[in-house]
Amino acid sequence: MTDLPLAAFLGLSAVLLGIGIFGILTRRNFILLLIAIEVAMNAAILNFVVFGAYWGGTPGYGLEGPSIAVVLVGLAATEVAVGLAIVLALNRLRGSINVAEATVLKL
Amino acid sequence: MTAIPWTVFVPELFLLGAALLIFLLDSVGFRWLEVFGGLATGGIVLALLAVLADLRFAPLAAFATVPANVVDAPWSQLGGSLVAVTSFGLVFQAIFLTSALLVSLSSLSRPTKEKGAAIFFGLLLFATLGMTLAALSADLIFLLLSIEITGISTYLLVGYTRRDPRGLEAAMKFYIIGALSAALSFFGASLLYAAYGTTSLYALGTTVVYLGHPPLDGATSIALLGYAFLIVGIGFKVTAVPFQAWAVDVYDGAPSDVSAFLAGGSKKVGLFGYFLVFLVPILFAGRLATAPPACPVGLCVTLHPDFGVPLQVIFGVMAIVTMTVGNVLALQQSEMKRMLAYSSISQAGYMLIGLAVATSPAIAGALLQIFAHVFMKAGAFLVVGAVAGLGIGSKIEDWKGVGLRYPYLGLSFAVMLLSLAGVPLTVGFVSKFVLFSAAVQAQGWFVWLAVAGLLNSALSVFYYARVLRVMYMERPEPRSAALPSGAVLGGSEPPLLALGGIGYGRAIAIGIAVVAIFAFGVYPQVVLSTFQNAANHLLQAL
Amino acid sequence: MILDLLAFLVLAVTAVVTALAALLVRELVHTIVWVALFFVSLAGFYFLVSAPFLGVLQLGVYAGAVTILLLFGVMVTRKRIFAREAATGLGPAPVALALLIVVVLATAASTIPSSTTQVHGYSVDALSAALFGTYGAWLLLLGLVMLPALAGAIYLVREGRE
Amino acid sequence: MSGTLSALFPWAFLVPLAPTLAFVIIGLFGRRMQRLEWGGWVAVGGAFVAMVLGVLIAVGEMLSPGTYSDRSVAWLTLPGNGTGAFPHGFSLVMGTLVDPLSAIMLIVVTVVGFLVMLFSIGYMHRDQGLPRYYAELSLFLASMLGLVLADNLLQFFLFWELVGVCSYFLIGFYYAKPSAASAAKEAFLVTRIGDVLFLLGIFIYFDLFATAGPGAGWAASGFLFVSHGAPFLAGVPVSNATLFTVAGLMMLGGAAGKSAQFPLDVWLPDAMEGPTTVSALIHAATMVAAGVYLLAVVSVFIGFTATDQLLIVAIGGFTTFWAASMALVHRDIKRVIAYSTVSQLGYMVLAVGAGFTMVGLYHLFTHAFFKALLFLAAGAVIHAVETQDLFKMGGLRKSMRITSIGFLIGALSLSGIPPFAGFFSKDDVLGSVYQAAQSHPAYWPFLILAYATVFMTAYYIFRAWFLAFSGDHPRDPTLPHAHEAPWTMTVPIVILSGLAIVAGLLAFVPQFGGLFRAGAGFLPTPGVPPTYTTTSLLLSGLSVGLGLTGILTAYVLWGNGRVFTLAESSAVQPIRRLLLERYYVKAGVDWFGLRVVYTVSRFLAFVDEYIIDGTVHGFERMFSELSTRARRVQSGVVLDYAAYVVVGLAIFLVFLYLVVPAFPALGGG
Repeated sequence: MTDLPLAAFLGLSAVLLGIGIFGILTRRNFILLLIAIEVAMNAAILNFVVFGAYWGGTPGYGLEGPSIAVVLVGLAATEVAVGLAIVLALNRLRGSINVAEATVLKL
Repeated sequence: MTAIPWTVFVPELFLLGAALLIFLLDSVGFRWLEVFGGLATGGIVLALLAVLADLRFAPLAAFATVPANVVDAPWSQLGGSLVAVTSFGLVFQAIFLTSALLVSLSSLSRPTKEKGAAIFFGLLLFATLGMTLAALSADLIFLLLSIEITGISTYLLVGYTRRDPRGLEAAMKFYIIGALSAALSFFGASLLYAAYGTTSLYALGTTVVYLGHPPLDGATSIALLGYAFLIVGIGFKVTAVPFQAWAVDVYDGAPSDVSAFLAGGSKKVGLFGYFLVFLVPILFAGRLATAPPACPVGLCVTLHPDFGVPLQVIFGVMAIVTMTVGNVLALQQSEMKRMLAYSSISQAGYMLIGLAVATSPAIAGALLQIFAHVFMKAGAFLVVGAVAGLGIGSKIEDWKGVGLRYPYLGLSFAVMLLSLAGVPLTVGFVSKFVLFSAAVQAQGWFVWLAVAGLLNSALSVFYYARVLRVMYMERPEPRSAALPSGAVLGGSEPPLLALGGIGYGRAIAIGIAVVAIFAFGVYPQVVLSTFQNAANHLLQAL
Repeated sequence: MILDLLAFLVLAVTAVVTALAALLVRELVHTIVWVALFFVSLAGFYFLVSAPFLGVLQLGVYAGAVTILLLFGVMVTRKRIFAREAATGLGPAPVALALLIVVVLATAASTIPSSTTQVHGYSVDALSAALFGTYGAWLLLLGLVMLPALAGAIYLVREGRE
Repeated sequence: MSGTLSALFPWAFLVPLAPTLAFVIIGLFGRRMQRLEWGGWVAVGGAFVAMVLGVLIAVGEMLSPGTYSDRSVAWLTLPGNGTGAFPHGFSLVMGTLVDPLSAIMLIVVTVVGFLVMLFSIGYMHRDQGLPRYYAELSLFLASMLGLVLADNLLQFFLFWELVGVCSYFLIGFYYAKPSAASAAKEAFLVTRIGDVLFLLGIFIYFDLFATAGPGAGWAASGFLFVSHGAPFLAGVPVSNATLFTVAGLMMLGGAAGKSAQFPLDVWLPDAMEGPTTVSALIHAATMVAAGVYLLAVVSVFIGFTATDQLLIVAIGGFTTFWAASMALVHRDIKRVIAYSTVSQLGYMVLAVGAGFTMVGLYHLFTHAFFKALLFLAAGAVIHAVETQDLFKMGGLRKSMRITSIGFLIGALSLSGIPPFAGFFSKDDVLGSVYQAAQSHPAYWPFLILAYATVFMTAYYIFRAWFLAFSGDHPRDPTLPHAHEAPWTMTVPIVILSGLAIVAGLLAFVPQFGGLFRAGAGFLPTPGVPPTYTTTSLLLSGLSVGLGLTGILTAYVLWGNGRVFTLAESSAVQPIRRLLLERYYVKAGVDWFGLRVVYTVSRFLAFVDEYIIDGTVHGFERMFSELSTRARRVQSGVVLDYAAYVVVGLAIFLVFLYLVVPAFPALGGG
C-alpha cells in the first residue's frame, strides 16, 4: 500500500496523450504515426492501471481498471498488427509510406 | 437482479458460426464465391430472424430466445452487468443486420473468379458481429470494444482489394483516423473510470450510490472531460462534423459494396453509441427535477447539477453544422460516390437532431431516419456499384442517359435520391417529417433544429435534382453511346429490366431497398410504433 | 514514501523524454529503441502502483512484441535501414493544439485533492478471477477483435499470385 | 341480404385498387398490348371490377341506410406528451369511409367511369399514344375513387391533387397541339389557386381543433371525418368563430377551383381541348363534381357558418347564370356543353350553400349521367363528322339515329322536362333554395338568377340539338358522310340514355331515396329542414314552363334546319358579341396581360433581373463559392483530417470545461 499523487499521474497521462496527438499531427511516416497512436493509447492504459489501483481499495470493486488495461494492451497490439499490414500493402503498391503523399482521393 | 441468459447471443452466434465456417473452408483451399456468399447471407438472415423474434414481431414471436422480462429490464437492476437487452438495441441490431444483408446479397454478384471472397464475407460478418454486440452493451468498455471489432474489420474490408491504390489509400486514412479515435475514446473512458470507478453506462450517468462507494473528489470536471473525449471518439463513426473528413475519401475509395456497408451500417453503430452513452447524462437533469433519487447512505453524488443542457447544445450545434457542411460540400461535387458521401454526412446531421432533443418522439424519429438511411444510402451505393460494373464512369456527368438506358437501375436510383431529398410517399419523407415534428413539439430552441433541417432539405434538392436531370434529360456523349443508340433515343423499346448485366443478387438487393423505401413510406406505422416503443422503453429503463 | 515519489519523478521524466524522442529523432531505427524504452518506463509505473502483473504484460507485449513488429515494419518498408527521415517542421499550430489539450486536462487533474492519493494493491489471483469471471466478456471481445484482424492482416500482406 | 353487402364495406379499398392495378399493368406493359387495344381492355376491366364492387357497396349502404363504416389505418402517429406545440400529438390516417355521401359518389364515378372507358375503345381507336391514355385514365379513376372514399381531409387533399395532375395530363393529351398544351397549363394553374386555398383551410382547421381537448379534435385523430360512426367534428366547440368562417371560405375557394365556379371558371371550357371522353368523364361527371362533394362533406362533417353559406349561395347562383349566358351563342358543340356543365355545377353549389347538401348531391348524381350522355353523344358526332362546329353540321338525325336520340334525351333531361332525371333534381334544387330563401331573404336574387337559367339552359341545348341533328343535310357539304358509331360507342350512349331517364325516378325507390335522406340526417346546421320533400306544384310548373318556352324558342329560331341570323343592326348584337367573347374576361385577361402586366412586368423584370435575380444568383453563387472553397478542407491529406478531429476535441474540452461553468444559463455553476 503506497501513497502516490493521483493528480500527478493524471497529469502525466495528459502529457503523454498530448505527445501522442502532437505526433499524429506532425509525423508523416506511417510507422511514426503508429507509434504516436500507441503513445496516446498507453496514456489511457496508464490511467486504467493507476486508477484501478486507487479504486482497488473499495471492497469488491477496483478490478475493472487492471482488467481493462489487460484487454487494451492486447487491443493495441492488434491495432499495430493491422496498421502494419496496411503499411506493407501500401508500400508494396506505392513504394512509400509517407501518408501525406497518398492524396489520390481528395476534394 | 435480472440475470442475462446466454440465449441473448443467439444472433451473434449465427454470425460467428458463419464467419468461422467461411474461414475454415477457405483455409482448406475451398474457393467458391457463391458458397461463401450464401453462408454469409444465410447467417445474416438467421440472425435477423432471431432479432426480429426477440423484438416479438408477431409471426416470429414464438421463436424468441430472450425471455420477456429480460428485454427492457430497468438498468438499475442489472447489477453492473456488462450486457443489457433493450428493444432499442434490438432495433439497432435489426438495422445493422438489414444493411449487412443488402451488402452480402449484392456481393453475391461479384466476379466469381475474384480472390478474397472468403475474407470479404468473413470480415463483413465480423463487422456485423461487432455492431450487434455493441447494441447489447450496458458498459462503456464493452461498447467501445465491440465498436473496435467493427472498426478493425472495416479497415481491412476497405482495403481488401489489395492491388487497388484507391482502396488501400482509403484503408490507410480510415485506419489512422479510426485508431486515433479509438485511443481518444479509451482515454475518455479512462477519465470516467478515474472519476467514478466504474464503466457501467447506467452508473456513470446517475449517481454512484448504486455502487456503494464514493466518487473521486473533483470527479465532476474529470468526468466532463471524459465525455468530451467520447464525443470525439464515437463521433468519428457517426461522421459528425468535424470528424467527417475521412468519410468522403473512404466512401469514395472503397469498393461500392463496402461503402454501402459503411454508410448503411457502421455509421449507425456510432449513433447507437452516442445515444447509449449520452442519453443518460442528458436526461439526468430532468430526472433530478422530477424524481430525486432516493439516497439511503448519503453517498449520492451527482455528476453535475445540469449536465444535460451543455451536451444538448453540443449535439444540437453539431447536428446543424453537420447537415449544413454535408449539403454545402455536396453542391459542387462532380464525383457520384463523393456526392453520396457528403449527402451521407448531412443525413447524419438529421439523425443527431434526435439526440439533441432527446424526447421519446425525437428518438423514435431518429431511429426511423437511421432505418430509412439504410435503404436509401446503402441502396444508392449498390446502384453506383452496379452502374460502375456496366462500365460507366464515376463522375456524375458520366451518368448521362443512364435512367433511360437502364430503367431498373435508373428508376431505383431515382427513388433513392427522391427519398433522400424527402419526397412524400417515400420513407425519407416520413422520417424527416417525424423527426422535425418531434423537434417542433419539444419547442424552445429545438424548433430551430427543425428549421435548419427544413432549409437543409431544400438545399439538398439541388444536387439530387442535378443527378436526376443528368440521368433522364441528357443524352450520353457519342463515345459512350456505343451501345444501341436507338434505346437511348427512344426509337426502340429499352430492355424491360436489363438485370443480366448487374447480377441477380445485386438486383434483388436493390429491389429490396426500393420496395422498402415505398412500403415504409406509404405505411411507416408498422415500424414507427416499434421505434416509438423502443424509445419509450429506453427512456424508462435508463 | 519519498522513494516512491522519487521513483515516480524519474519514471515520469523518462516516459515523457523517451516518447518525445521516439517521435522526434530522424532515424527510424533509433525511434524503435526509444519506443522500447518508453514502454519499459511505463512498465515501471505499473510496478510502482502495485500492479506487477500488468508490468510484466507491458514488458512482454509492448516492449517485446509490439517493438519487434514495429522494427519489422521499418525493415520491410525501407531499402536502407538507417535512412534518415525527411525533417518535418514543427508548425506552431499542432504544438499549440496539443498543449491546449494538455493544459485543460492538467487543470482538471489538479482539482483532485492530495488526500485521495492512497493506492491499494490487489492480488494476481483476484485479477485473474475478475478477468475470466466478471469481466470475461471483455476478453472475449478482445478475441473477436483479434480474429478478423489476423485473418485480414495476413490476407492483406500475402503477395497475391495473380 | 343487407348484412352480406355490409360485409363488403371494410373492403371498400379494393374499389380504387382495381383501376390502380390496371394503371400499373398498362404502365409497365401497355406498349406490348397491341391486341388488347394497347391496354384499353385492361382499363375497361379495371373499371368494370370497380363498378361492380362500387355499386354493390352502394346498394349495401342503401339497405342499411345511414350507417357509417370507417376502416382506417394510422400510417403515421406522433403521440403527444401533454405539452409542447401539439399536446395531444396527431396521427395521419389513410382509410375508407362508406357513408351515404360516398355511396352516391361511388355509383356516379364507377358507372360513368366504366362507360367512358368502354366508349374510349371505339372513340380513341385511331389515336396515337393509347397506353399513356389508358394508364392516365385508370390512374384518374383510381384517384377519384380514393378521394370519394377518403375518411379524412388530408387523404382527400392528396387524391384531390392526384386527380388534378391526371386532369392536367389528359387535357394535354394532344400535347403537340399548342392550344391543348396551353389549356392543360391553364387548368393546372387556375385549379392550383383553389388547391392552395384548400390546403390553407386544412391548416386552419388543424389549428382550430388541435387543442380542442384530448381525443376531441383532429389533433389526436388525424383530420378524420367520422369517429365511431358519427360525424366527428360537427359540434366540437370552436375557439375562434372568425377563423372557422375563414376556413369554410377556403374550402369554398378549393371547391370553386375544382368545380370551375366564378371567378375560377375560365379553365373548364378551354379544357375541352382534351379528348371528348376525357371531357365526359373528368370535366363533366366526376372530377369537377369533386368540388361540390368537398362542400358537401364539409357541410355534413364540419359545418359552415351562415356567412359561409351566403357566399356559397352567391357564388353558385351567379355562376349558374353567368355560364349559361355564355353557352347561348357558342358554335363549338363541346364548349356549349362545357358551359352548361359550369352552370349546372353552380346549381349544386347553390343547393349545398343553402343547406340542402343532399339535394345538391342529388343533382350531381343525375347530372353526371345526362351530362356524360351529352358529351359522349357529342363525341360520337365529332367522331363521325370530324368537326366541332355546330354550324357545319345538320341533318345527322337520319344517319346517326341512336346518337341523336341519346342527345335528345340528355337535352330533355338537362332542360328539366319531366320525367327525365334532370327535372327531379333541378326542381329539388330550386324548391329547396326557395324554401331556404323564406328565412334568408338574401338568397332571393340568386334564386331568380337560377330560374332565369332554366330558360336559357333549355334554349341553348336545343339550339345545339337542332343545329346538329335537324334539317336534311349538313350545312357544310365537305363534311364526311356520317355513319352511326360502333357498338363500343353506342352501347354506353344507350345505357346512359336509360340512366338519364330513370336516375331521377330512382329517388322514389324507398331504398335509394333513403340514401339521400340518411345523409341529410347528419346535417349539422340547425333550423334547416333535412330534406326537401314537398314540391309546390306552382314552382314545378314554373320551371317546366320556363324549360318548354326555352325549347320552343330554340325550335322557332333553329328548328328544321333553320339558321337564325341576328341582324347586324340588332340591339342584341352587342350582347351576343359580349357573350361570344366570354364577357371579355378572356380578352380582358389577355389585354391586361399585354398592356398592364407587360408594362408592370417590364418594371418587374428590371427588379427581377437586378434585384431578385441578383439576390438569387448571389445566393447561388455564394453557395457554389462556399462549396468550392469549403471543399478545400477535403485536402486528401489524412493528417489534416486528424487535425480536424483534434480541433474538435479541443473545442469540446474548452466548451465543457471552461465555458459551461462560466454560464449558468448553459447549466453551469
